[in-house]
Amino acid sequence: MPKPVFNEERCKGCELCTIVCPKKIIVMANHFNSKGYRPSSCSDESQCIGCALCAKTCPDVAIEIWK
Amino acid sequence: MPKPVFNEERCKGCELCTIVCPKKIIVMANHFNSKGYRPSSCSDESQCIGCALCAKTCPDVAIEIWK
Amino acid sequence: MAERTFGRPEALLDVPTHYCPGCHHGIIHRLVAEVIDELKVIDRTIGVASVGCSALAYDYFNVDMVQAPHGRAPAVATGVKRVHPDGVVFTYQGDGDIAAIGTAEIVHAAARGERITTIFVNNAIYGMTGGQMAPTSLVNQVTTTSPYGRKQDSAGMPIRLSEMLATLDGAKYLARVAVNNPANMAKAKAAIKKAFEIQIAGLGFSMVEVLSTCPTNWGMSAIESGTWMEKNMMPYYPLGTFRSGEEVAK
Amino acid sequence: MAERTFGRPEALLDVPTHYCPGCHHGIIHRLVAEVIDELKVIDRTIGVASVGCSALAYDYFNVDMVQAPHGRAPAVATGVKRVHPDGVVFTYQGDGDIAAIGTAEIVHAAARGERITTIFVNNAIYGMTGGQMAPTSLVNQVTTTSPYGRKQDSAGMPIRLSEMLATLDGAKYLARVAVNNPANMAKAKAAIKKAFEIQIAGLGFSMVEVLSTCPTNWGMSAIESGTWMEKNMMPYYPLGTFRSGEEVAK
Amino acid sequence: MSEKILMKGNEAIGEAAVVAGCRHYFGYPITPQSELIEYMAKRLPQVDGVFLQAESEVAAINMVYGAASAGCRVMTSSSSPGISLKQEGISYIAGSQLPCVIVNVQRGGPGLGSIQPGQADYFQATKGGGHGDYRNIVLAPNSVQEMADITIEAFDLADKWRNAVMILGDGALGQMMEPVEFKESSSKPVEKSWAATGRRGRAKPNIVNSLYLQPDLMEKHNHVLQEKYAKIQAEETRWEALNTEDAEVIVVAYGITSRIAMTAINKARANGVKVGLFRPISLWPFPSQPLAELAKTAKAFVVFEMSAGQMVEDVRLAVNGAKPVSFHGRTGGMLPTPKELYEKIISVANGEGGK
Amino acid sequence: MSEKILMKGNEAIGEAAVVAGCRHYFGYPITPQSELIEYMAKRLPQVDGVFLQAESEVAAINMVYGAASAGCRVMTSSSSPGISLKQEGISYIAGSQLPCVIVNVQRGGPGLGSIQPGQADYFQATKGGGHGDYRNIVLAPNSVQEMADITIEAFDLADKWRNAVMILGDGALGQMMEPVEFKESSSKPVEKSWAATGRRGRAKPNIVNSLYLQPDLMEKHNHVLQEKYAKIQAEETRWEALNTEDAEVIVVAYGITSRIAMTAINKARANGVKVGLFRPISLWPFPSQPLAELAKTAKAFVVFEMSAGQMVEDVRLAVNGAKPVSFHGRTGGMLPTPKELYEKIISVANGEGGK
Amino acid sequence: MNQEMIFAGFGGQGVMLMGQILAYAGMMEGQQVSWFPAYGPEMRGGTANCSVIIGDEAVGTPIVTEPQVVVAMNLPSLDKFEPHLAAGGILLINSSLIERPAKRSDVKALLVPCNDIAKELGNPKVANMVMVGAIVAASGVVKIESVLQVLAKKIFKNKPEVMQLNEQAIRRGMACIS
Amino acid sequence: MNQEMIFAGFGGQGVMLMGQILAYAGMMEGQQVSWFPAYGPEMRGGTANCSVIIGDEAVGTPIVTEPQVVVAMNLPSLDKFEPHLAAGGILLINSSLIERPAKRSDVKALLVPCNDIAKELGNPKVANMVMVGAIVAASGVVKIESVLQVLAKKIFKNKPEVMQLNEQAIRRGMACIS
Ligand SMILES: Cc1ncc(C[n+]2csc(CCOP(=O)(O)OP(=O)(O)O)c2C)c(N)n1
Ligand SMILES: Cc1ncc(C[n+]2csc(CCOP(=O)(O)OP(=O)(O)O)c2C)c(N)n1
Ligand code: SF4
Ligand code: SF4
Ligand code: SF4
Ligand code: SF4
Ligand code: SF4
Ligand code: SF4
Ligand SMILES: [Mg+2]
Ligand SMILES: [Mg+2]
Repeated sequence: MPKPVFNEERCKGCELCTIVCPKKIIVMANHFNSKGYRPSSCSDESQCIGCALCAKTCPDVAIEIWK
Repeated sequence: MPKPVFNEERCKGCELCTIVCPKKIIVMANHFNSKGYRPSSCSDESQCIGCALCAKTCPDVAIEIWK
Repeated sequence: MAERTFGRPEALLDVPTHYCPGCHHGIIHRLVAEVIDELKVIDRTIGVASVGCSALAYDYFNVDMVQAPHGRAPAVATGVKRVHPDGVVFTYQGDGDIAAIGTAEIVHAAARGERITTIFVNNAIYGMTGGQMAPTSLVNQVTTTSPYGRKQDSAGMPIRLSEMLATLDGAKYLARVAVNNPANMAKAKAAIKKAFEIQIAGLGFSMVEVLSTCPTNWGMSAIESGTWMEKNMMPYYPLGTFRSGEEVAK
Repeated sequence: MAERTFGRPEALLDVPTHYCPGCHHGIIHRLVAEVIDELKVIDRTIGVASVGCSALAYDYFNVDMVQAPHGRAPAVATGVKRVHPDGVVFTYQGDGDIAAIGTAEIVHAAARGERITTIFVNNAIYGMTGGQMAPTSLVNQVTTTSPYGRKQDSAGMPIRLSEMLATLDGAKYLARVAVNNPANMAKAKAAIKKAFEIQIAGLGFSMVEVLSTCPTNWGMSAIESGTWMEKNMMPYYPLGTFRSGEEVAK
Repeated sequence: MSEKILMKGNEAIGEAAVVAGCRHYFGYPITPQSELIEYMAKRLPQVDGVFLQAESEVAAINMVYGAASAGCRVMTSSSSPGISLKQEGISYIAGSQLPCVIVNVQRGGPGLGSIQPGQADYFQATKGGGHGDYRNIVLAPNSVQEMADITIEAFDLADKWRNAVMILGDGALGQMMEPVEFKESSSKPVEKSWAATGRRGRAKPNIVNSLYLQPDLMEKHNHVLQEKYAKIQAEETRWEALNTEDAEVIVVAYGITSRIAMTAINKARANGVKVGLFRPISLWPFPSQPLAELAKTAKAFVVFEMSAGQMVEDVRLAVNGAKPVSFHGRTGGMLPTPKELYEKIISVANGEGGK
Repeated sequence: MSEKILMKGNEAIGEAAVVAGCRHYFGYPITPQSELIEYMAKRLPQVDGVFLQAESEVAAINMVYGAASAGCRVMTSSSSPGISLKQEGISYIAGSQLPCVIVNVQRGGPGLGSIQPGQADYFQATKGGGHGDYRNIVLAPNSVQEMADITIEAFDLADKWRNAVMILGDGALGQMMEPVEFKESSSKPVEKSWAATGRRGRAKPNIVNSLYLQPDLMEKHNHVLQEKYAKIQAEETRWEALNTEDAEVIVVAYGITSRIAMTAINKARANGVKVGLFRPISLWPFPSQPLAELAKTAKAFVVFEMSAGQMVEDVRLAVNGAKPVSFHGRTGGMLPTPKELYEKIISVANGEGGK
Repeated sequence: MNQEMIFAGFGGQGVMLMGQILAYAGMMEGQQVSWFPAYGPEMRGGTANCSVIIGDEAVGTPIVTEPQVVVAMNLPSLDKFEPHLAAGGILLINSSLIERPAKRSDVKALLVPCNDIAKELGNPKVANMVMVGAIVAASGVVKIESVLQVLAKKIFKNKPEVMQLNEQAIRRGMACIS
Repeated sequence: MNQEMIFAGFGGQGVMLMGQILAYAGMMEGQQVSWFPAYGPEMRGGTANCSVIIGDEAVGTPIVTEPQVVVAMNLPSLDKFEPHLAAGGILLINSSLIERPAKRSDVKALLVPCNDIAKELGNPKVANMVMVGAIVAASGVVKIESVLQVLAKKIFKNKPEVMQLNEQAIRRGMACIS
């Protein structure tokens, strides 16, 4: 089962990953990281198809894809 | 009657005027001007047709055409 | 067992960057690093950082780096390359850096057919210094030094650098790409790879112009920036290949 | 009564020049001066001399002149023109001046569509400093800094500046001419006149590239130089118009 | 117009230039002077002026060269690395005796350095970073108000002497906001009979030039310049002396550093130390004479700079061995604190830290 | 190799660079240094070196920056206006601590000036024409032989200190021919572990950089530089003193001027005047200490320069008021004649022309 | 005596403007004032901050290193500037975004829920004005009338509705300081 | 004592080489020598000239202002340098191209028809070598053997025919000086 792994401390909350996910399962978390950004997160890992579009889009390499 | 008038002191002896004259009447003089150049001169003014090609070619504006 | 199918390339150090949220500089960095990985040249690559938001690129790439004065990266890279002809030398420059102050240096590196690769990040603005007009800023674009919009009458039309360099014989590969969506990213990476390959083959100068965003100084969100780029930059800066490297073969 | 049918134009001072025997600089000066006379703009023309053999052009033209640092004539002319928009401002630059050190300045003056006219004298060499290679020197041309001939591999192909500038929208008139025979001289003069007219009409940047000789540093007589130019320069630097000013009309 | 407004130093220079009748600005962005170019971009079109962002600092200074040749009041601005790029142009401006105003909002160097405030371009500004024997008039304000006042004066001096005037600020002065008042000014552009305007009926062409192939003529030209510089030295030296009459220790500092020094001096005075401030306002011509006078009464000098020690050489030259001159500097964009300056003053007052 | 040959000073520098193992040269033509670039164009291909004519002096110094970053011995050369254009690059080279050799064959200035010999770039070379606190080692030969010897030494010093070394010549030294001998030299390129060569198995990337956004780090970096400069001052000061032991008048002159001075001094000695020559060879570090020593025995100093007075400031700083220091200069490309220098010496010996 | 203050927060939180408003108000009261921003790349990603000095003495260095007042609009700002606050100084914390309490016990820490109040007022943008009110109330460095005058004459000239909202925010901020 | 000389003429006349040959010869004799050209635009159009100093003293300024020997290969050079010649000095005039006699009476003027002799020898290019011979004969500054050695070893190495012609020219020049 593929899944995105978020490095929350690296995330800058730009939301770019949210729009490329074909499954629309990336959403912004409600908390802040230590830099003050709201990091992104996956709302439903089970739906992930491992396409890595989110990871490839992230300017901060804050997402890895694992399977 | 047209004729070329040479400003010998301005002439630098480059010979460019000699090759454009359709009448081939421009030749280099045998003496030197004060800068040490052999100035050009007209060998036969009577043949001049006043085309001014010599004058237009002279980089030093050392030739005037009069009629 | 869990396996990582996508992650950070080796040529990109695992450190946070100073780039603003959503800025494409980060994506472009990653693509360059992936190409270095794939070509297995991490050990002989020397990068030249310029002056602009990417001035600190030397902190991010896992290769030897030289920080160059504003606009002079192609000259610095020339110096590096002439000492290490077997090195893989790239410059990473913004549009202000390359198309304003560095015009002479990029033109002559291209004209000489210098065996370097230039990554030219065109975000139509001076990012680092706070959003002034670049030679690439669009007509009517409002910036801090074109507060009434860029006026063609006084500032001229934006320079299309790739098209201009395409008139030079030494420029063997020239392409304009974007990283605003996954499809374009794939093309961008292919172009960057091709550019490096042209260099490694010793054919001459290669450059990839990457249309990029500056959410901070454009005054928009990262997502809006992508849209603005598509709507405003792409029509004036068409994506494409201006010299394909094929001319070289003959 | 005797009447002068051809003589020195008013815009050219009656003083000896320092140019070498047969050097085309003198002819080009006269053509520019004739155009200034014919357009009746002697009173509002401001010339900008560059650094090169024509550095002393300020001693020859009968108009206000500014001597500019090497390569910077277009920037200096920009300063002048922006103060006197009704002035007729021209730069007179050699190939080393304009296509080497001054690359950025000419590109940006053209890109801005600066309302100035550039007379670009291309003699494929640095004349003033004693015959070093210029960006315009031909492949295999022997000069004092290419003693074994210009090598494409290291120095690249000569830059065709007019063609390069033709990619810029602000460049409204671009032509390459020669003064190696009376017919070409006539065309050259027409081109220079057109270039000035484009400026006066406020349409944008105009430039005339004049192929020229350097008998001294080419190491030939003036007559041989003409032949060398025809045989070697003209094939690589085709005469013609690269932007005609017509694009402007629409 | 004469209401007080809160403005950045960079902006105050811009507005003051407009007040002085400057309608031409050519520049290139660089931190920490960008507010100035941005101010001009906004302001000049409002007064039918010409704002042009050049392709580089080299182009900018040459546009200034052209515009000054053409007879107008013109300004450019930059910060340290950009000013280095202008050195050839500045030398040409000196050679052709062109009036113009050049602003350097200094940052930390060398190289790309830091963008924080610095004072390490003193040598470059005052001794000539370009080639040849020449001098710029160099003025160093220490408040936003003075940035405005000095800018207006700079245009007048430039025209009066046909000379470049450099305003040497720094990132702190450029970025800080203080109240500033723009009073009515009589400063305005003057007729320049030598300018390249097009002949416009004039019999002889005007030529703006710095080339003299004959070395004897070149030397003659240099004598003209040197005589001018001597006159400027005699007439245009500016400084401020505070509490120096009875001072045993004289602090010498300019620009932002002089203000930090003043805080330290006040504290030292409060503690009974007889210390005063000598603040050069014109860095060139340097106020050597008044400093030499003070060397007769003071016991010691201490120079504070945001550099590794540059102006201190001019102070030593002025004092000429008569009294010890010591130095304390910060570099790289660090501002000294009043505390460290206070301590240095105390140690000098106690006769420590001689030369 | 060790036969005497007749060579131009410009060419001697070129050959010496080759002897020192320099295989990379980047430059741009300018009178009166063109023979040097031309020599390199001819010579370097013969030894598999890289000669590249840059598009400008700005590009040339940045190619040097790149090549030095990459770890090789590299040289560039120019003359006054071209050196002005290199100032930003030189400041970067200082900031990044890159070893390289920069030759300035000075001409008359300011501006386009004249192409005849000059010494008016002394301030620029020694105080820093670029921005920030930095120092180049500046060496001033006074003969063609010394141009060769100093060039070799320059490469060694550059590598030893990771610092730019500027050879400050002038048109006369560059153009004149004198006998010169190239002895075997042990000078050769050294390993540079810090250079950007590609990692080539190294674990960590090497970075060549002068940017420190944090001012405290920038200041720390400046301290490193200043400590280095202090060491260079202690170890690398060079000068020559001729007939100074018993001298009442000390002539201070460098480069070509020192030779003209020597002719004048010989004549004065012949006429019974106790005069000697102090010739700084390293202009930075300036030989202040030995001059200060001489100030104890000599009665007066006189400085000769082909400038309006630049090195004289360093002499005054060294003498520090102990004895009068007077000055005589020629500018714009004029060389002083032995006659006028003799007359000046006599007038100083007679106690005239004080300060 | 001069009051030395630091205002710090995120880029978009309007901390620069807060400082300018106070400085302007001081100026209108005839006080000596200065405002100095942290500028350049410092601003990017990290905290934005400015130094403000207001008082009756000529201002020396405009950069405040030992502030008597620190305003922290977000956590990184609190982390960065709390240690520099002078003993006995005032520490204003935007408690809407900062959850941790002050670490120092030798200072007067005051909590102001700026964003919450702004939300209540219907416009999240006025969070900084809430804090302005709090600063004035807590420090007394300028009079509230001066602040309102600055807003009315300089910032929201010709925008009376906006002015009204901002005044509300300020007064709510003042009310937080008892 | 050092001999200070100026060689002047037209660009193409080889005056620079003349000076270098003498300097080289001096060097081979172990003398102190220097050669200094007038350079740059000066050369263009006008006269080309160089200063040569040969003798037993270290050379100070390489630029000669009061020459003891002046060689004028054409009229403008004579006009320019005759006035500077030291009293009692030697003035060598290329009488093939210069028609006027010397104006100075306090110097030793010697006429050498360089171009005519060169023409006689069948190669106009060796006019300068004729003058070299004359200089050596007139000034004795170097030995003729040294000059020939320089030519053979440095200038015309591997070109014995050319060498022979040049030697002829030199000897003809010497013969002009009685
Ligand atoms: C000589 C010099 N001039 C100006 C600057 C200031 N400066 C730094 S970055 C920059 C522009 C950067 O814009 P760009 O190249 O487009 O890069 P971006 O930040 O947009 O990625 C400028 C003008 C400088 N550092 N050096
Ligand atoms: C900054 C600077 N660099 C170099 C020079 C030396 N220089 C003078 S003219 C010239 C080249 C001139 O060549 P070109 O422009 O082709 O003109 P030409 O003499 O051939 O007409 C150079 C390099 C200079 N004066 N200033
Ligand atoms: S890998 Fe693909 S599907 Fe999974 S979260 Fe990322 S974008 Fe969505
Ligand atoms: S793209 Fe990266 S930085 Fe942006 S929100 Fe997604 S994970 Fe965060
Ligand atoms: S005018 Fe024509 S015909 Fe007459 S001399 Fe000149 S070229 Fe010949
Ligand atoms: S073209 Fe002019 S300079 Fe040349 S030979 Fe004829 S007249 Fe003389
Ligand atoms: S300022 Fe613009 S270009 Fe620079 S990092 Fe931020 S978004 Fe990117
Ligand atoms: S050197 Fe060449 S370009 Fe210059 S004047 Fe002589 S011939 Fe003309
Ligand atoms: Mg950009
Ligand atoms: Mg040329």
